Formats: sequence, structure tokens, C-alpha cells
Amino acid sequence: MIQIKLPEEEIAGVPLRNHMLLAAGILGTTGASLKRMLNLGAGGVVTKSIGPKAIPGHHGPALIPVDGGLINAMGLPNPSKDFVEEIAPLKGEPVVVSIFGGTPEEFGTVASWFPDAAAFELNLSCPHAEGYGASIGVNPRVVRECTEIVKTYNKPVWVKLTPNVTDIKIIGKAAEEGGADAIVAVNTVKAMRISTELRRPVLGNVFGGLSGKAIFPIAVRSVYDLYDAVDIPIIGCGGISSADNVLEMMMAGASAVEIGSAIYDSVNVFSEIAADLYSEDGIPAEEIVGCAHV
Amino acid sequence: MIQIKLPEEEIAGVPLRNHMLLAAGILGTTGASLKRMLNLGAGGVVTKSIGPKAIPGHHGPALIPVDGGLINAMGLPNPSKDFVEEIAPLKGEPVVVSIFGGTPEEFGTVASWFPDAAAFELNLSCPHAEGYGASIGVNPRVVRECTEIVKTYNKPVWVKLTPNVTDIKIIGKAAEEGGADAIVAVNTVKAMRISTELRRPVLGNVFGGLSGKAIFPIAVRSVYDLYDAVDIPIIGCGGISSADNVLEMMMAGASAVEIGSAIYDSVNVFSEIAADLYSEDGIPAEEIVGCAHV
Amino acid sequence: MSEMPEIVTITTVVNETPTVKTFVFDKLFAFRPGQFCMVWIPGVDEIPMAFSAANSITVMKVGDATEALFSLKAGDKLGIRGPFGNGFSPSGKVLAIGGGIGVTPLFTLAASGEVDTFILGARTREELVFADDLAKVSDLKIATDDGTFGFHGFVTGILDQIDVVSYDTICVCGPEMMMKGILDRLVAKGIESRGQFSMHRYMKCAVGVCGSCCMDEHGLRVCKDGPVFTGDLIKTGEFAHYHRGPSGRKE
Amino acid sequence: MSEMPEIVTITTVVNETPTVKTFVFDKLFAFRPGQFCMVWIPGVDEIPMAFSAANSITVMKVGDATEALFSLKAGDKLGIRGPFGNGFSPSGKVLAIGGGIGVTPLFTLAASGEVDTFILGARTREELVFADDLAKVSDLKIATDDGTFGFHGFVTGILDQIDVVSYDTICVCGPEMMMKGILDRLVAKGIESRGQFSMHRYMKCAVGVCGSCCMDEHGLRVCKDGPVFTGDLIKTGEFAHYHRGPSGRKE
Ligand SMILES: Cc1cc2nc3c(=O)[nH]c(=O)nc-3n(C[C@H](O)[C@H](O)[C@H](O)COP(=O)(O)OP(=O)(O)OC[C@H]3O[C@@H](n4cnc5c(N)ncnc54)[C@H](O)[C@@H]3O)c2cc1C
Ligand SMILES: Cc1cc2nc3c(=O)[nH]c(=O)nc-3n(C[C@H](O)[C@H](O)[C@H](O)COP(=O)(O)OP(=O)(O)OC[C@H]3O[C@@H](n4cnc5c(N)ncnc54)[C@H](O)[C@@H]3O)c2cc1C
Ligand SMILES: Cc1cc2nc3c(=O)[nH]c(=O)nc-3n(C[C@H](O)[C@H](O)[C@H](O)COP(=O)(O)O)c2cc1C
Ligand SMILES: Cc1cc2nc3c(=O)[nH]c(=O)nc-3n(C[C@H](O)[C@H](O)[C@H](O)COP(=O)(O)O)c2cc1C
Ligand code: FES
Ligand code: FES
Repeated sequence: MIQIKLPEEEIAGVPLRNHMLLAAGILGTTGASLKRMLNLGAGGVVTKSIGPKAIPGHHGPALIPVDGGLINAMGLPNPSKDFVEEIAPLKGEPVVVSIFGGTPEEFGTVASWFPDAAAFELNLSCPHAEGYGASIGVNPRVVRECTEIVKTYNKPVWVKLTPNVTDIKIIGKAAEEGGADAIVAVNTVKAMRISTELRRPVLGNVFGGLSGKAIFPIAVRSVYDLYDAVDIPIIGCGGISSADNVLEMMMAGASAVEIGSAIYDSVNVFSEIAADLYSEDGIPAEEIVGCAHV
Repeated sequence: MIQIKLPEEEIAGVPLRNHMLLAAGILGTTGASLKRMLNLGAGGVVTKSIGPKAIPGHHGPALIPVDGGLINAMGLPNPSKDFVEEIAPLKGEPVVVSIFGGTPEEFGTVASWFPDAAAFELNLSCPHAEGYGASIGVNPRVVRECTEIVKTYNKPVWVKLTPNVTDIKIIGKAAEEGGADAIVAVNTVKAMRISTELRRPVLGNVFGGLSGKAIFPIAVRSVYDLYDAVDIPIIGCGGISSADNVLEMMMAGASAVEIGSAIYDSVNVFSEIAADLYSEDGIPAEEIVGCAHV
Repeated sequence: MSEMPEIVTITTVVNETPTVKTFVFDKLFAFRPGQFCMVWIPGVDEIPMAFSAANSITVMKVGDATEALFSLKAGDKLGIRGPFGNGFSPSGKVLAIGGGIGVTPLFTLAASGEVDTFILGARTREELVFADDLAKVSDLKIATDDGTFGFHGFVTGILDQIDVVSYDTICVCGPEMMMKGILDRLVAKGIESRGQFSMHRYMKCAVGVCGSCCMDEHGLRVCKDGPVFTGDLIKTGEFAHYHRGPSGRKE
Repeated sequence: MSEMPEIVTITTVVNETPTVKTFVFDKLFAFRPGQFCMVWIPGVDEIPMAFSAANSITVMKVGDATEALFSLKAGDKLGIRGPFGNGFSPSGKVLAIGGGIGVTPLFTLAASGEVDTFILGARTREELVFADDLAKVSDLKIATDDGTFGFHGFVTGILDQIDVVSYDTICVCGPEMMMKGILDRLVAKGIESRGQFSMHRYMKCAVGVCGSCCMDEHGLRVCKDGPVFTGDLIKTGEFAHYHRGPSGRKE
């Protein structure tokens, strides 16, 4: 396996310590857990998605491990504006604040609370929150407007996309037109399971999103597609669990990656992957980004 | 685990021997292999998709086992009209002929060749064949027209959908409006993998479709969604590999199922599942179809 | 590997006290004392519960989900995920201190013969849980807030009467203020790392992914890194000051 | 479990004959003689090849993919999936009959000391593959169509000279018409089930899923149920009559 060098410059406007960020919604509700993940080797962290008002989330079961992945329907639980205080101690660290809203204006409101964010990630992709996330993120015009409004806060704006669309390239381009600094691909894939013994859906919310290894080939494909469609950096996300997976995402076109579900197997996944991925004699990551496009 | 009874009536117009069909494109290119699968316990078989002209398919690699599934980009290889002779010996057996075309007219042409088909399954969903399959199956109007034209051949018409759309319900409804007798959900999920050592996509066609266990939660979700949207029977497909999976699909809303990739692990999968699934004292399947809708 | 909930059927419901019931089910789970499961009450919610035996949970009615659970009877079904978490790891001479429904995980520890002295506390006599069984397997000392049984006052009152330093492990579970009183005493004697405290935080995934149960200041996950923590890990931070509710807001 | 192609680097290319080369690579595959792999020639295609050793394939140039393979040299990379299929299962006294490039899987059988008598056929002397090595490990008899070496004629000519019934297993690989000649003789003697024939059909998945390699009349998959079949399984059906091309059309 080839090895790469640590990043020497900012990626998509953020000074990442390595190419791997903690994905949104994974251990991202408290400042302390985000700090812990940085200490455990994450090159940057994305917070839980923060919205215009505090939400307790869906009733449980909210997350269930299934073959090859996790299905979850957390329902975007978040402390809303209280989160400003949560991450105040992390000022200066590579903390990307994930935000969501039901309208472009709500995105703007939430963004206005976080003058210290290293960047914003717009959650236009959560598949199990009515009126939020993917339910608005499938509309190119809305995606562009949300991006534009958050862009007015003068920070890098990353737009996170759902794979649950007919053509992800169209949504990616809309984000680019809105001024996005990067595309994050992808959020979870719409999914559900049923308990045959209870004859009812196992998630409290009935349906949710699939993440983890099962979706890796879907995520690679999304990144590969987007790389042909947009000129801004792409952050690959979905099912990454090894250094080879990181390289594969880069070769598909990702400048960096986010890792979520792999935490299920090991909270040390970042340092474990880094041990395999990096070497002082490694090649610059830029050399392999998109190199699989033939 | 509960057990069910064998079907006592036709399902979606086809006299199936049990609730499990061999999925399209799996051992479906020759009459003899289809016959073998019936002998090995399939309740019915769907043929390889047959199109207006013979196609050799994409260059290899055309199918690669990955974590939790298979990715394939066969490229719809098919012998076209020669297939009529292939399945002539199967007259009277529960053989569903899968057909495809680039236009509604082409669907009609192909359908006209098979007066002995037990039913037609319209492949409006293959994700890796330009101008065919999903590339036309994402358009509700085209789906309706293809269904209408094939319906004129006076046989049950099953319409197979792609999960790679923003809203599968819309496509399902279009098929229903066109007169479909059943919806088959789902075909493979757009996906790809890259060989990091060779720095190139592993499939000859670059991208393909993911099938197998990895997509089961995605398929269950699609069937559950469709059950709320259409009144015609749904045939569940995607990642089924156990009797419990069959029950889960039925509870989501499937009247029968199709099984493909599980053949990778065992060519006897139909009889193995049947041994667990059926019992003379079992309950009628109709009692559980859709029962998980709460 | 899939970890879909295991569906169990309730075989017996035991009324322990007016507000506590034990639900015995038809499947066994191999757990270590202090480990917990997520109990899915169909149509209602999924909540964390310690195992009170390999095939039972013992539940105090405190809100919606536990109330719904209380309405279930033999023959009804639950989903169980788990066991989760680390459990207690006692060594040497062991003191257990349980308050209220917090007695549950300590009861299984005592039942496996690992507790020398047990201090059990409750608000009032009729709310004492497992007292009879505990008396058989340990040196049991009881405190009730209202003095209706045993020592009149809190468990810390009993603790002050015994030589806590003579114990190698002090396992604790109960209301956070009670645990705080105990931790303070251990800290005062410089033996807080002998204390093993079973924490309670809002849990959603129970598998260390969602972050709902994380505690300040180390960001440790109660579901996965805990629920049992040694005193040194919790003496600074949020313990006894605040916790987070389902939205992540501090409460 | 993922079965992505294993990427190997070619270390040596051996010119066996003007149209046959052996490609030795840097990784070992544990295979049984008769098993095959899928060889991915990047940017070109993926084609089935028998292993000619744990770390090599021996290839005859017949079309696009093999031509592209012939242009590769030491240091170039290939993807290898496999081993696939059943391989030979010889017992007792073993006769091997190989024609043309069909010698490859039988060569590995002989190299592992499992062949007593080997009949090797080729069009002409310079197209004989592995003859020297085979002579060391078996009683080797050679036939060339043009008589430039050994028996003048087909391998069946030699077969007619020996007491085939004295062999318990007859392993065969080569052009289908050659195999047909052999099968006919075994059928005539009523010993077709002693014959193990390695079949060649168009392969796409190699894992028994796509159906491309299925044979009439039983619908058996050459890639998974084969490639080695006993004579009784193939004596009726398409064998020596037709096969299917990449589209599934009969050819
Ligand atoms: C590791 C662990 C072991 C536990 N063991 C037991 C036990 O053996 N017996 C027992 O009776 N109780 C136990 N509990 C507490 C039990 O989980 C709560 O009493 C229960 O969740 C209350 O749910 P409710 O809907 O009835 O209450 P609600 O009305 O929802 O809330 C009442 C209080 O219960 C708590 N709570 C509610 N939902 C959750 C949740 N998902 N996760 C954590 N806390 C929650 C909160 O503190 C809340 O303020 C344990 C908790 C944890 C974390
Ligand atoms: C189990 C098995 C073992 C084999 N072992 C060897 C070996 O050790 N050495 C060797 O030289 N050859 C071997 N072959 C044959 C080899 O696969 C073909 O010669 C090769 O695929 C030709 O590819 P091409 O593109 O050069 O030829 P093309 O120009 O594509 O076609 C020439 C002929 O090659 C065959 N062919 C092409 N593609 C395939 C395919 N995907 N699967 C099967 N046949 C195909 C067809 O019969 C075709 O008519 C084996 C075949 C099988 C099935
Ligand atoms: C428990 C959980 C919570 C999540 N919450 C969020 C969220 O709040 N916002 C968001 O954009 N994505 C959220 N996601 C999606 C992840 O960030 C990520 O896109 C997805 O899980 C795929 O990556 P993975 O396979 O590495 O987990 C969540 C995923 C999980 C499993
Ligand atoms: C090798 C292969 C070939 C396929 N060919 C077709 C096809 O020709 N027509 C079609 O409608 N679906 C085709 N499919 C899709 C399957 O019929 C099925 O929808 C999909 O594989 C999901 O089911 P599974 O997970 O049980 O395999 C093919 C799938 C595979 C793996
Ligand atoms: S409950 Fe999700 S991390 Fe602990
Ligand atoms: S090559 Fe696909 S079944 Fe044999």
C-alpha cells in the first residue's frame, strides 16, 4: 500500500491536522467529546448538526447495528444555541460546525451564532428529519440559496449531500454555484429494518439512514461522479474504515475524508488508520486525488 | 420465527410454486440454468433482461465480490431474439421474461417475441447501461408508456424499479398508472470500487451496481415506501439471504420476493430458505404482507 | 455482525415495591454485573436498564417509558440489545453501596458472591429493593431517609461509621447526589480510585457512536467507556454538577 | 468478505513457444490443479486462466486480451481473482491428456506427482508446451498433428494404443473436439465417469452468479460447478456441439 504525507496546507479552507475528520453526529454533541476525538487523532472534527431550536430527537430505538453497518434515526437532536458555549473551549481548533435549518434564513440564523467556527458544514442531507436535511437538500435551488446565505458569514462553507437523489451532480453543482468551498459526500442512505418477531419497524422513527461499510461503494461512486462535475474540493464520507479506504476515496476525487460509523468498532480508528496511511516519505496526497479517473 | 404456507393462488398474475423467484440476470441467460434453478427450489424464475439487439456486455472485470455484497456492471449482455428458442422448453413453467429497450416501442418489440412468457418484467432500473434501464427508468412518463405498451400483449407486467431516485414512490405510481400488475423493488444501487494499487476503477465499466446483504435495509425501505403509495402487489428484491429476510420483506409490503446475490454463497439458497420458511401449519403469507406498517 | 434487538417474552412480573417491578423474560443474556441493556418497549421508546439477572430487569417507574413498561404483563414482548458497557471489576475486599433503584447492578454483583459489605439505602422502608436476598449473600447494612428501617439517614451516614479504607473496591450506584457524597469521602481519604461508580446519562445508541451520553471533562462515553468509572475519572468535570438531556442541553 | 482482485507484479516472462508465454508474478496462490483465476489486464479485460504454478499463468495468444497481456513485461501489474472452481480430483492410476494450451492445468497435476501417464498433443513440434518438465514427472507420450515430433496425429491416436481401462482417472484438457474424441472412446468402454474434463466456456463473474458459462443440458456452471466435469455429466447436451458467446448467443 502506498503512504501519503500529512497535509501541508489548509484543505477546503480548514487547517486540518491530517486528512480525516470525525463525521457529523458521531460523538459530536459535546465540546469534550469533540476534543477527545481530536486528541485521539482526528485531523479535524465536525460537530453534531445544530439547528434553529433545541430538539430531543426521535424516540428509540434510534440506532441499530445491522449487517455491515448501522441504521440510525436520531432525528437531529441538538441543543441549538446552547452549543455555542459547548465548543467555546475549542476556539482555534479545526472544528467544523454542522448546521441545519428548514429554510435558507434559518441556516443563516444558526451560522450567525458561531463566529469562531473553522468552517460550516450544511446538513442538507439527513434522510430522517421531516422538513430538514434531505427533504430540502434534494432541491438544487434551495441548496444554492442556503449556501449563499451562509457564505455571507465569511467562512469556508462545506455542503453535505445526500446520496438519495437521482443525480447527485446536479445538487453538487448547485452548491458550487452558491459559493460552497467544498462538497461533503455522502450522508446516510435511506433505509430501514423490521423486527419480524414484533412485526414492526425497529427504528422508533420507522425509517432512517444506513451508514458504515455497506455504503462504501455507494459513497465512492458519489465522490467519483462529483469529481467530474465540480471544481471545488470534495470531502469523502461513508463507510471508511481503513487506510486503504481513505486512499480509495482520494483516488475517486476526495481531498479529505470524514469517518463516522467506524467508531463503532474502535474509538481509536483515527490513529489506527493514520499509522498505516502516513509516512514522512509518503507522497503528497494531491498526487492521488482523483487519479482513478480514466 | 413464524412460518408461512405455500401460495395457493397466483401472485401478481403468475402461478408461483413458492414466494421466491430467481432475480433477473442471475443464472438467467440459458433455458437450462433457469430450469435448474426451478429444480433447485425457486418458486419462479426471472430471465436475464432481453433487449432489442444482442449485446456482448461490458469488458471485465464485470462482477466483483465486495464487503457484504457484489458490485457488477455486466452491461446487459443478452442474445436478444435468440432467447426465444432458449426458453421454449420451459413453456408452462413460471418463467417471467425480463425485457428492456431504449424506448417504449423497443419494449413492445421485445415483448412481442415472447407469447409464452408467464409475465414480463420491465427492466427500467439497471444502473450501468447507457440509454437503457435506470437511465430511462427515472422518468415517470417513460415508465408509464413502457408499461402501457407491454400491457397490450395481454400478460401480467411487472415493473422493476431503481432505488437510485429521489422518490421511488413517484416511479411506482407511474407504473401503476400504466397498468402494471406488480412493482419489483429494487434493482442494484449505483456503486463502484477502485483498486488502490492500480489506481483505477475495478469494474471494466468504471461504475456498476451494488447488490447483496449490504443493500437489504435499502430494499426494505423501498418496499415499505411503495406499499403506502401503490395498490398493486410488490415483489421485494435486494439482499435477501434468509427466511427471516423473506418475512421482513413481506412485512414491509412484498407479496413475493426475488433473490439474486445469495446464489453466490449457495446455489441451493431457495431450498435452504424454503426449509425454514414453510410449514403446513404455517400462516397464509397474506396475513403478514404489509403488517409492519404502523 | 448484526445486533438487531433480541425479542424476548415476559414470563413473570414481580412487584418488588409499589414503584419497582422485576420483569423476567424467556432468554438468558451472559452479562457481567454492572453491564446494561437497551430495553425496547415497542411503540414507545428504548431505554437503558441494568440486568438484575441473566433473564430479568428491575425497573422503577419514573416516566413515560417505564410507565408503559409497567403496563406489560406475562406474554408481552420486549426487544433487548446488549449487554453493553464495562461492568464492575472488583478485587480484594468489596464494599457495595446502592441507593434506590441503583441497587440493581450491585445486587447482581452481590449475588455472584463478590460483595463483602453492602450498604443499601432507600427513601422509606417499603422502597427497599432486594434487601432479603442481599442479607443472605453479604453483610447488609440498611439506611432509610425517614428511618422506617435500619439507620435513619443517608447511606453516607453508615459509610462514616465503618472503616472504608479497609476495602479494596467500593462499588456504587444510585442518585448522583448520593454518589457525590461517597466520592467526597473517598477523595478525602485519597482512595477515590478504589471507587467504582456506575453512572447514569441519557443514552440513545448504547454503542458509543452517537455522543448522547458523553460526560465532561474527558468526553468519556457512559455507554461504552462506562457505565462504571473509577472515582479519579469523574471527580472533576460535570459529575454532581450537571448532565445533558436528550437534546444535549445541560440540565 | 471482500474478494477484490489481488494486484500482482510480473517478475518474469518466459517465452514457452512463439504463441505461448508464462507470466510469473510476485505472489503465491494456494490452488488445486485444475482451478483457475480471473486475470485482469488493466484497461483491457478480465479473462480466465488456469494456474500453471502457484505464482504463474501460461497464456496462448488468441485474441485482444491475450495480445494485450503479451505486451506486458516484468514490473507490470495484473489483478488476480481466485482460485476458482473445483479442480481435478484424481484417484488411483492417472492418465492425463492435454492438447495445445490445455496442457496447463494438467501440468500442475503432473508436477504434484499425481499423473502416471501423460499424453501431450500439439499442432507442431515448436508448439509443445512443458514437454521437458513433463517427461521428468510422468511417462510422457507426445503427438503432433504434423508429425514433427512423436506420434504423427492426434492424441486419440496414442490413446487407441494404450489400455485406457487400466487407468482409474483420465484427466483431460484441450480443444473441445479433442476432448470429444476422448469422451467417445471412454463411453464406448463404459468408463466415461472416470474421465475428468476441464471445460472452457465464456466467463464473466467466475463466482457462479452471472450465468454466462452455463452449459446445456443440466445448466451447470463451468466456473463454479466445474471447470472439471466427469464424462457422464457432459456426454449429452451441448458438449462438442455448441457453446455460447459473450451475449449468450449460441456459437
Ligand atoms: C446504565 C444505566 C442503567 C440503568 N439501570 C436501571 C435499572 O436497572 N432500573 C431502572 O429502573 N432504571 C435504570 N436506569 C434508568 C432508566 O434508564 C430510566 O429510569 C429510564 O430511562 C426512564 O425512562 P422514562 O421514559 O420512564 O422516563 P422519562 O420521563 O423519559 O425521564 C425520566 C428520567 O429518566 C432518564 N431517562 C429517560 N430516558 C433515558 C435514556 N434513554 N437514557 C438514560 N436515561 C433516560 C432521564 O434521567 C430522565 O430525566 C438505568 C440507566 C442507565 C444509564
Ligand atoms: C477455466 C479456463 C482456464 C483457462 N486456462 C487457460 C490457460 O491456462 N492458458 C490460456 O492461454 N488460456 C486459458 N483459457 C482460455 C482463455 O481464457 C482465453 O484464451 C482468453 O479468454 C482469450 O481472450 P482474448 O481476449 O485474447 O480472446 P478473444 O479475442 O476475446 O476471444 C478468443 C476466444 O477466447 C475465448 N474467450 C475470450 N474471453 C473469454 C472469457 N472471458 N472467458 C472464457 N473464454 C473467453 C473465447 O472462446 C473466444 O472465442 C482458459 C479458459 C478457461 C475457461
Ligand atoms: C448516529 C449518527 C448520527 C449522525 N448525525 C448526523 C448529523 O447530525 N448531521 C449530518 O450531517 N450527518 C449525520 N450523520 C451521518 C454521518 O455524518 C455520515 O455522513 C454517515 O454516517 C456516513 O459515514 P460513515 O459510514 O463513516 O458513518 C450521522 C450518522 C450517524 C451514524
Ligand atoms: C450479475 C448480476 C446481473 C444482473 N442482471 C440484471 C438484469 O439483467 N436485469 C435486471 O433487471 N436486474 C439485474 N440484476 C439485478 C438483480 O436482479 C437484483 O435486482 C439485484 O441484484 C438485487 O438483488 P440481490 O441483492 O438479491 O442480488 C443483476 C444483478 C447481478 C448481481
Ligand atoms: S449512548 Fe450513544 S454514545 Fe453513548
Ligand atoms: S462466469 Fe458467471 S456464472 Fe460462471
